[in-house]
Amino acid sequence: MSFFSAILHRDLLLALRNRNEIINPLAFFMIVIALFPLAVSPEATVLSKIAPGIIWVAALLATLLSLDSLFKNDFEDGSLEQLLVSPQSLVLLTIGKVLSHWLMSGFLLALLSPLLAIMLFLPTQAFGALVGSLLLGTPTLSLIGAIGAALTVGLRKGGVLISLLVLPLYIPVLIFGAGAVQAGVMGVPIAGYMALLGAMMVFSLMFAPFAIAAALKLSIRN
Amino acid sequence: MGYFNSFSEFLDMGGHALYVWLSYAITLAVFILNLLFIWLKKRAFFSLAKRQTKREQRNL
Amino acid sequence: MFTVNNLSCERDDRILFSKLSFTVQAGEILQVEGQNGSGKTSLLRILCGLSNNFEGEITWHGNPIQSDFAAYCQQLLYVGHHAGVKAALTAEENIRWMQKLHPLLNKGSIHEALKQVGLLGYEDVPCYTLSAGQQRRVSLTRLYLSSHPLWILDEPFTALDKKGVAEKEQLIVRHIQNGGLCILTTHHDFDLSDAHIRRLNLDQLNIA
Amino acid sequence: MKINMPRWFYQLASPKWSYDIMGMLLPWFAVAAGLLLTAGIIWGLMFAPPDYQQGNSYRIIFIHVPSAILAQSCFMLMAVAGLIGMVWKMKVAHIVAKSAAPIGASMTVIALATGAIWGKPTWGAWWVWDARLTSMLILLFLYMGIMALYSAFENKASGDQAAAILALVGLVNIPIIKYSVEWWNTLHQPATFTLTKKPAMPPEMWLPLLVMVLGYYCFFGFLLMARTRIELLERENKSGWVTTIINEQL
Repeated sequence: MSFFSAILHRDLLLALRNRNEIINPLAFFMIVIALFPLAVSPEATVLSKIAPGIIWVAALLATLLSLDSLFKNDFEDGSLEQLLVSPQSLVLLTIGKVLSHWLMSGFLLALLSPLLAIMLFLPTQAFGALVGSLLLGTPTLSLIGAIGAALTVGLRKGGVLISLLVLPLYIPVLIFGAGAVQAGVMGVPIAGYMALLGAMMVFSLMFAPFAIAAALKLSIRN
Repeated sequence: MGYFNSFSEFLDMGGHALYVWLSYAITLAVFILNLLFIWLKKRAFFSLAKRQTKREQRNL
Repeated sequence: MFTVNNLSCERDDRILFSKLSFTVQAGEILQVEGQNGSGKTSLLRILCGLSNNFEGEITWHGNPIQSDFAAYCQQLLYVGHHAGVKAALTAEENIRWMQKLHPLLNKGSIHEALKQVGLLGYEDVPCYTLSAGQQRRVSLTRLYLSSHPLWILDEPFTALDKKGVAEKEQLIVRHIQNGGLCILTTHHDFDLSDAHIRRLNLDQLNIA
Repeated sequence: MKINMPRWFYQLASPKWSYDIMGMLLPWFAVAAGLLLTAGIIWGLMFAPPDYQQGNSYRIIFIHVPSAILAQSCFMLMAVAGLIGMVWKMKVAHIVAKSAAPIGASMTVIALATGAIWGKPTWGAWWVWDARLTSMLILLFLYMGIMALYSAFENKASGDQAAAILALVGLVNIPIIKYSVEWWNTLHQPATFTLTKKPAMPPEMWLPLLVMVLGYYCFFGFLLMARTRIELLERENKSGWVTTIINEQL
């Protein structure tokens, strides 16, 4: 356990020292949201109707954007190969890294989302569903995305490739996440959506770390 | 002609000729492309091998 | 005892080395020599389990290293081309993290080790403010802290001054005198009797 | 992880043995595919009765459904072959997986194109976000990702393993994607009429469909083995048996 907290401590410290890596995805999230009133219409009726979908798509893209650097820095400066030749568990390490990635991306996106929901005239009764669905859904995005990041970490042109690999796998989370917010707008119970999002998170937490660890090994030994 | 009374009726497909024949044409095209790719790949492999063998013989 | 049997490695359709066999006993240094591109780094990475691109057998105390890789890693200190030093962390934070990764980096105190490499006073500044040589020294602080029996070092003397090289050389000699093993690549000549050092030249191997 | 397998399994691991056995099977598959596909198409287009609701446009079913089935089974085959390749370090299995990817993608393209065309007389639009079509579209994206990953690696062995991991992750995800898309579809377009879910199709319709499905499988087998054989030659071009084959060809 002390190793796990050490990873978390190290990665959070690194993130705090390179603040841009935290701020950039958040800024991206806000800019993408701001594009929609400009492109579609600033009318409250139109925006409030598409708000659940837009916020979820923007959160998904922002997560994706931050994934590229998840293992890249450690790969380039040799930290990753030091991890592989250490007796510590690579699976535990990946969980720690993904958790700290989520704290710096998905978690902050969820906290920021009510502000953007106001700008898009999302009805207030849906705010709980929005924050809740993002909190439950984005960990799955980080976990699945980390598989893509680990597979492409050794490649020179990994950026676009990650999106191609990972976006199709994001679709269930997107459907249920945006569905939860829609349900919140209509005042329908959202417990079912939350349960599904939670189930997907637990499921990916059980399997994704092994895939990530295998992918990292293969990228280093490439 | 099975369920059709004449060949022209068969071609007409009960007014759905465009959809039915377009679907079958696309399928056929994809099948042929698949075969073509394999043929091209095979040809490319052997022509490369041929050139390599010639080069090696010249070098000997 | 470290044994390699019939090791072959091929990269990009080019044979780097084939049917390589050697043994390194406790108290011995194996110095791998060869020109750039002769496969020195590839060989060391294979010995560390960082590459699967080989045929042959590598054993540590008679067990193939892949059979219990975690136990093998426990005993292994590897210093590669990349320093493995995080630029945004301070020297001390970097070393504390390395200690979490490798429990056998447990000899003496961090401050003593940093003093030895001449970085005392720099332990609390981020590593990106340090020069390349200083960053290298942060990475090599591990040698002072290590009680691993097996060291695998890839060009440990690059970016070091004369005094630094002499100190590291002494450290390696002390390591093997205490019953350790060391496999390293370097152009540097050790001042040691031939009983303790063996040389493997990958260029000559290929000619033969 | 090592499980002892029967002898033929290890023989399959030998590239030359696989190449020869596939070469022997190839003509049989070609003949079977030709016969079954011709029979199925004639039967389906001429002798099967028209549908009481859709008339003759339903005859697209004889190429749409088999390609949709193939698209999915091909993904499964690819993932399983990748897994075998990783567990038993079997090069041939990886090559089979790699050869399956473009064939599966082309089957998905057929299923998508014929489904969309079929949608026009049925729903009046060239594209409808129907649950089956949407799932097919996502399947195509998954295939594209895997093919991109194969080509992104210069080291072919690494590319094989990376794609195998991705294919396995995709295989686990496909049921979840299908379920979520179906659920999303019922939410947005409640209970519309679906293309292929028919209440009790009569044997005059499903028999030719069955013949077509078998024909597709044979054709798929033919394509897969032909592709695998060429890929085997390319990967093994340094070994003696390939040199012999090349010399015979010249």
